[in-house]
Amino acid sequence: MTVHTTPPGDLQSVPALLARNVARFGDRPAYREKEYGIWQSWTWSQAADQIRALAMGLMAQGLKPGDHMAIIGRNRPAHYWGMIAAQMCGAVPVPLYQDAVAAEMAYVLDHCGARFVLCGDQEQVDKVLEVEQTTGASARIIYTDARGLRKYDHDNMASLADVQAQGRAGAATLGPRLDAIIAGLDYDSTCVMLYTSGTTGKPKGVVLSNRNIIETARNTAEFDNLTEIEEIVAYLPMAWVGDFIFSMGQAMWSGFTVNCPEGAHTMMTDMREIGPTYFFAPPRVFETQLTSVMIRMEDASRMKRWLFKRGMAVAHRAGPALLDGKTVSFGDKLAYALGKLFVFGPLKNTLGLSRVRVGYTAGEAIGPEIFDFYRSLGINLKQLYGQTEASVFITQQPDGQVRSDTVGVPSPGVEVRIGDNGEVYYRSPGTFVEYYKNADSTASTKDAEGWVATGDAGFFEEATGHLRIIDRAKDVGKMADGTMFAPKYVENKLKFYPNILEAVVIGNGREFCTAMINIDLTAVGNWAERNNIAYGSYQELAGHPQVYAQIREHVEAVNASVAQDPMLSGCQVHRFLVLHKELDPDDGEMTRTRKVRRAVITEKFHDLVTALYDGSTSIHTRTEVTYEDGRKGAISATLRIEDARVFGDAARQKVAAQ
Amino acid sequence: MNAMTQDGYVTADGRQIGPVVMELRNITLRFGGVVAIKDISFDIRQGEIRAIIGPNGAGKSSMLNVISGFYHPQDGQVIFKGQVRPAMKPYQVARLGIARTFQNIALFEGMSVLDNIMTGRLNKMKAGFLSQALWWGAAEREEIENRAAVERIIDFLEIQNIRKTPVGRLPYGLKKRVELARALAAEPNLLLLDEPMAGMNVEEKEDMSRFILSVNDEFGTTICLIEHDMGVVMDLSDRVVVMDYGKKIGDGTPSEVRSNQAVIDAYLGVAHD
Amino acid sequence: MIYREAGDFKTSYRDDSQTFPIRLDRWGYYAILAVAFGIIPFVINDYWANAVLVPFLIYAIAAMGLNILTGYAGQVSLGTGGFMAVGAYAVYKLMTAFPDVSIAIHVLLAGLITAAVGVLFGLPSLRIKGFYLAVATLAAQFFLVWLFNKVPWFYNYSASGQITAPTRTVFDQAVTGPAASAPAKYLVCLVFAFALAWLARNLTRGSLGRKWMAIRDMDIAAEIIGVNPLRAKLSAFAVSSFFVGIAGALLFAVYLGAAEVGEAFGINKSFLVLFMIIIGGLGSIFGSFAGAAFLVLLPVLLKNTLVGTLGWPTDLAAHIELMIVGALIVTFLIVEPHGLARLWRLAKDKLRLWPFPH
Amino acid sequence: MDQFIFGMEVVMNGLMTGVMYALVALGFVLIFKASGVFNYAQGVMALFAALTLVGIQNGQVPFAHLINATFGTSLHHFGWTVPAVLAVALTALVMVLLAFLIEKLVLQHLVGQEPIILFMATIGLAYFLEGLGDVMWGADIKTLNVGLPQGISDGIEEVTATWFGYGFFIDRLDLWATLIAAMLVAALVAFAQYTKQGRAMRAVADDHQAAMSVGISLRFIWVMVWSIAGFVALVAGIMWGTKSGVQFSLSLIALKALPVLMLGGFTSIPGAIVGGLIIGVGEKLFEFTIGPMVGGATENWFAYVLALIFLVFRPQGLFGERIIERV
Repeated sequence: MTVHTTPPGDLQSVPALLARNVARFGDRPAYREKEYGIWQSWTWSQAADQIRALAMGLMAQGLKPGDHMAIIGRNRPAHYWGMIAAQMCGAVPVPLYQDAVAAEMAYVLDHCGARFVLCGDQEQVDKVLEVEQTTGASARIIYTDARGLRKYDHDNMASLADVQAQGRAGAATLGPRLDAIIAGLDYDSTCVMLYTSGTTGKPKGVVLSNRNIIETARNTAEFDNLTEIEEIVAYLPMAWVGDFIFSMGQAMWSGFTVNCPEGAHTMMTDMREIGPTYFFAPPRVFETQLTSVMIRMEDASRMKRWLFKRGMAVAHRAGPALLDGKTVSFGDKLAYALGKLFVFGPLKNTLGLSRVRVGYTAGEAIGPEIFDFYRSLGINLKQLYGQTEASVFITQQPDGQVRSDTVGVPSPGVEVRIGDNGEVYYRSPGTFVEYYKNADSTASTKDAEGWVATGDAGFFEEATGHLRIIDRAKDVGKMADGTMFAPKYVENKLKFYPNILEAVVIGNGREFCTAMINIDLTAVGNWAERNNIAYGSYQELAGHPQVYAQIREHVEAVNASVAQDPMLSGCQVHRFLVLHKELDPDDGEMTRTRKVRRAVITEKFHDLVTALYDGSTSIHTRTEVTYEDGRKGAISATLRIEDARVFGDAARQKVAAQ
Repeated sequence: MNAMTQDGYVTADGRQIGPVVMELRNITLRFGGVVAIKDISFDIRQGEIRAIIGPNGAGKSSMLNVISGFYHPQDGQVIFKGQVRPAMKPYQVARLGIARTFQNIALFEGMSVLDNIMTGRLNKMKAGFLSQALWWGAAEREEIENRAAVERIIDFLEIQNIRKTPVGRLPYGLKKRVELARALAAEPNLLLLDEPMAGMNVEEKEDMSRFILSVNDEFGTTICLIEHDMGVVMDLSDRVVVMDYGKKIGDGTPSEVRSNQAVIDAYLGVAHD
Repeated sequence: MIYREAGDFKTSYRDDSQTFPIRLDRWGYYAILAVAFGIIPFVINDYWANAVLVPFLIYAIAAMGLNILTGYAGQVSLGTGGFMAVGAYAVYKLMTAFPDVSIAIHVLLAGLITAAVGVLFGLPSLRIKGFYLAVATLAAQFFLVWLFNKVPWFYNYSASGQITAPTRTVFDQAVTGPAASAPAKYLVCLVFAFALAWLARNLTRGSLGRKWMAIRDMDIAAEIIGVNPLRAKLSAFAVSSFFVGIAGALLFAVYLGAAEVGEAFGINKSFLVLFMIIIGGLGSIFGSFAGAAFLVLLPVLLKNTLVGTLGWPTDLAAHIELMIVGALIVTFLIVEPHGLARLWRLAKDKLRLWPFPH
Repeated sequence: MDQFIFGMEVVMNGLMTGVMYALVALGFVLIFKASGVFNYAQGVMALFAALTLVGIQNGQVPFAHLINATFGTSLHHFGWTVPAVLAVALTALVMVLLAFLIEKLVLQHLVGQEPIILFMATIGLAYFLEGLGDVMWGADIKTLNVGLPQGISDGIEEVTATWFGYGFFIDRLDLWATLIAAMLVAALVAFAQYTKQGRAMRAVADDHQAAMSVGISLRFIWVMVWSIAGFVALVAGIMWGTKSGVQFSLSLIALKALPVLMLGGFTSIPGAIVGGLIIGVGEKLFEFTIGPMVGGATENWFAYVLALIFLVFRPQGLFGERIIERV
């Protein structure tokens, strides 16, 4: 059974926290959104007023306690308000991935039986209407951006502004009712329901109570002593638990400011303008950013490049140490100061990272040199390990104990143990209530004592007590010869090369490992440009011999390093090919959070897999693809398969085999 | 087209079109001996998208210049909102609420996108000289109000990320969009588009059509456009006037015009230019 | 490199459209003001005042004036010298006619009178465009100079035909005439320069400024979107002449003290100021100051090196100076036709993106 | 009656000055047509030419001043004199060289700039040349004499005296100047009309691109045009130099050419000629009639004001085509 901590005062719900913030930080900015060329801002009191109006409006529109309200749209204050407003009405907010295609949305909307849908714009409204035509359901639609919607049939639809107006109008009667409901909210009432993208099968609705969210928010906020002065940029999908914890949970608890960018295309500039003090990004974001930094520096003058090299050298030498408060020679201190003035100070600033006090990355392993790059700039970037079911936090790295290959120590209030099969289990106040309408999987994931299986294999380092994650537990398999097979471990090593976007290592129950690799179009394309290598298409570039040569180098380098670790040396890649298309969520090859769906891929590309093992040197294949607009098509290509050098006893076996 | 009545009609896609905004009566325009427009009459109604098409050199541009008051016809009357419009200076016409774009873009190259669009609202800015000189009161207030209005249009036409770019640096397609933005900024009663698609690739043409439609849809702006690319026009407009050699050879809904023999003949051979 | 813009964001249009939107620039601006008003007046000596600072400030005002007409409204004028003369003679007549009225008022009135004259000579700009207009403004130049030369009333029938500034005070400090002290002269010019720069910025940022620029960039389009060319152009002439007139008044009253119209306000003056805005940068207030600084400092430096260091005869030095100035101007036009302002902006953009090239 | 006779005399003088104006104006027109450059330096070129001519004639040491200043020497003259014809030829050579340098060092790098920038460049050029002339030959006023007849023409005086009962005072030099100028003008027109280079020049004037596409070398044309302009400047320099001594004011005749151009239009050769005559006669008559009442020296501005007023009513000048505005 879960640990029951006593609620702090009467702060047992998000609406309660909101009231607290109005009282405490009334005139401090709560939300900002880049719109119409400036940062439109709302103080806590203004926001509260907006939210209340919206809540009353929704109530007037017929939102009842226990209802589910789906929220589909980009990160906007209005959408966060929508979630709180729903809670005020005793309803359950269900944020969904805005880039999900109608088909995916259909399942979720139907599963949670949403009676209300808050849509960002016409596109989302259209999707919902499309879904409803198939499912026959008819949720009440509230939309934020009226653009293009004036002509729609409004019997079952209203603009957010109108709803708020309606609410304000009826305040007299609605207000008291609302307050009654709010008063009724407690630690165990549902705060939000989030659908896990689920690397396999249908998404599951994870029900998180106020306790889960508020406790987690409080513990972690104290862990990094976050206060109302923090600035964060809310740009990650609202449906993702991380965004909910940072932009809702912690923001509400600490009372700091949530800034919403104008849109995806202006993210970088908006980020630079705001200069967040608390920042989260998945490794992928840091990766792409680093790549673009390197690419941009390529075109710099010789002098600048030299300066940059020297600066970064110093940074690497002294940066992390300084960050962890270790002692550094005076010379290095001076050099670092200069470097900071001329190189990475400005660099950090142009990236908008110069004010970051606490930065986190999680979701998957991050490349050591990527990690070190940001650390050496003096950005306090740390790793955490978590999942939706835990309201994110399971383990995280305390300041001064940061390394790229661990995920830190258990977060405050979280118990962690390793199962005999090496799987990681945890128990915490953040532990989810249940999977909505899915008792079986709830039971199979969370046992009677409240221990939850993460599905990841890992171990604690004796020395430091830090947790190290190897791979998905179920993906950790055995090779034919019984040695350990940990694909993710190898894949990550591969993906640390800027040229490689994705890699899928195969080998469970096989003689040896093979790999399918996705090149990074930005990096490789730019390389091709600089060496004037002409290419007509992604496919052509991917198949280019010189590209293959590069990839082989990387593979062999990885093999060498894998060979170091006797436990995993069996996982060296013997043969590989470069895929002719990018793995894509729209084709179901990845999750919306861009985790590869191993099963789907091996099934979809089975012909390639066989080719990898039957020794053939090339294979012609035809693949179905889905375009952005949902249309289907097919591309066909002939892929080369190449051998890679392997090291250690693996090499000996190979020789023996031939 | 449904029954055309005194005070309007309903279009194929169910939009209510209002009464006549501008009527051209027996317009004839000469340059020296050359007759550019010969005795043409037609009207433009509230909220409709009206197109003037015709092969190159048919006199479309001259017609538009007559409507916009840049040329003064020798014969005929221009009736705007029920009154005969006397020959007036272009800037006076602009104040009547007639805005236009140009075939070969006429933006102010030395200014930023934002400033260019702001010029569209010059007639709405009334602050006195002193107020401007001291940047006090009215001047600053109206600057901010109009900026807000302009930002709505920037957002509407999806040009946020070039807001502060000097117009000179923009590619052709975007320039056309900025010009449209400038015209929209004036909140015109009648918007004239001079070959809005000229020199655009298919994609840009699609974008432009989308914007023209949503302008008409969102703001209910009355639009009169000239274009020689028939295809585009037919999908866009509610009613079409066809000109050839300065004469009107057809007038009606796209479908009516399409089946008009004179039009077909006029377009034979020039269909692909 | 020096810019740190993260966290420097705008939450209102007022902030967004302020003169120095970037924090660092704002600080730099305040710093300069502090030095100009707080330090220089106490350390300035006659040499610096007369050789560098006072002429710099006065020409900066003239350059701003011409820049408004040419750089912003696109009407090229070669009559600057003539209009400066109007300012000078106006202030002279006023000073001598109403000795008790403050000189500051006289200078302003001189500006207004010049503005009126400017409008008069601006009228043709409605019919005449571009180059023809440029040459037409020479009419103003020559006619005005001739006028002040031939009509004794303007120089109070003085035998020499010269005008000489009597001593006038501001806050009991002599700012004109032989008694005027360096700090006093400097401060008067500084105050005018500062106030007028602020004025110019305000006028060019609002609707009037946009009308001017619209006319400059494409007059037909401007007229079609509703700009009345008559009013736009004449207002440009008026404002421009106002600035130029004040510059002329100060040049005579504060700087020269005595002037003979032919040599003080001849065609070369017109060209000098034109050079200033071309080298400084058309359509830029900063450019007006930069250009003025450049062309005021250059001769001083040359003189110091040629005569001072090399010890050449002054007349030879003067001729060499002519050559160098001419050559420099040509080179400048070849290297950066858009002037110092553009160079400055490019440098700034680089610094803002540092270490990235783009 | 006398008034009328005086008037006649004034008009004739005016006509002669007019021809001179036309001559300078032609220099402008040629360059403007061929290279779109409005050459403010034209006048200074005349001064420079005159200075050089005198310098060569008297066998001055160029840059003597500078050399003495730097090396403490005291050079002045080589001690020989050069016959006028040879000197003129040499000076012409110098002017061609100058033209070549200008093209190479300046114009080439300014291709495609707005006219105002080019104009500014020529002002810079003017400064430079003025300085150069002074440094090379010294700034003192010099008398120029290439053997042109001077003094009052007795012939005309007698003839007119017998005709009108009143002898016109007309300077021989003016007569010669008029003659030479007229001939030069005629020659230039002929050159432009009938020679290959002339046609090429006009082609360039009409359309740079087209001209280049038919294989005309822009650079050659420019050098040529500037050389011609230089030569014209030389002639003008000789005339005015002989008349009123070689001094700075000589460079101001260029400014006089401006209103001429405004009247005649920047691109029209006949315009330059007619304009020149109108201005010449106009300002003399005005000075003769109105001048005395307003204190004289009206030549300083009359030309401009005339041109200004004229332009207000006919913006495209005498011979320019009508401007039709389109959008």
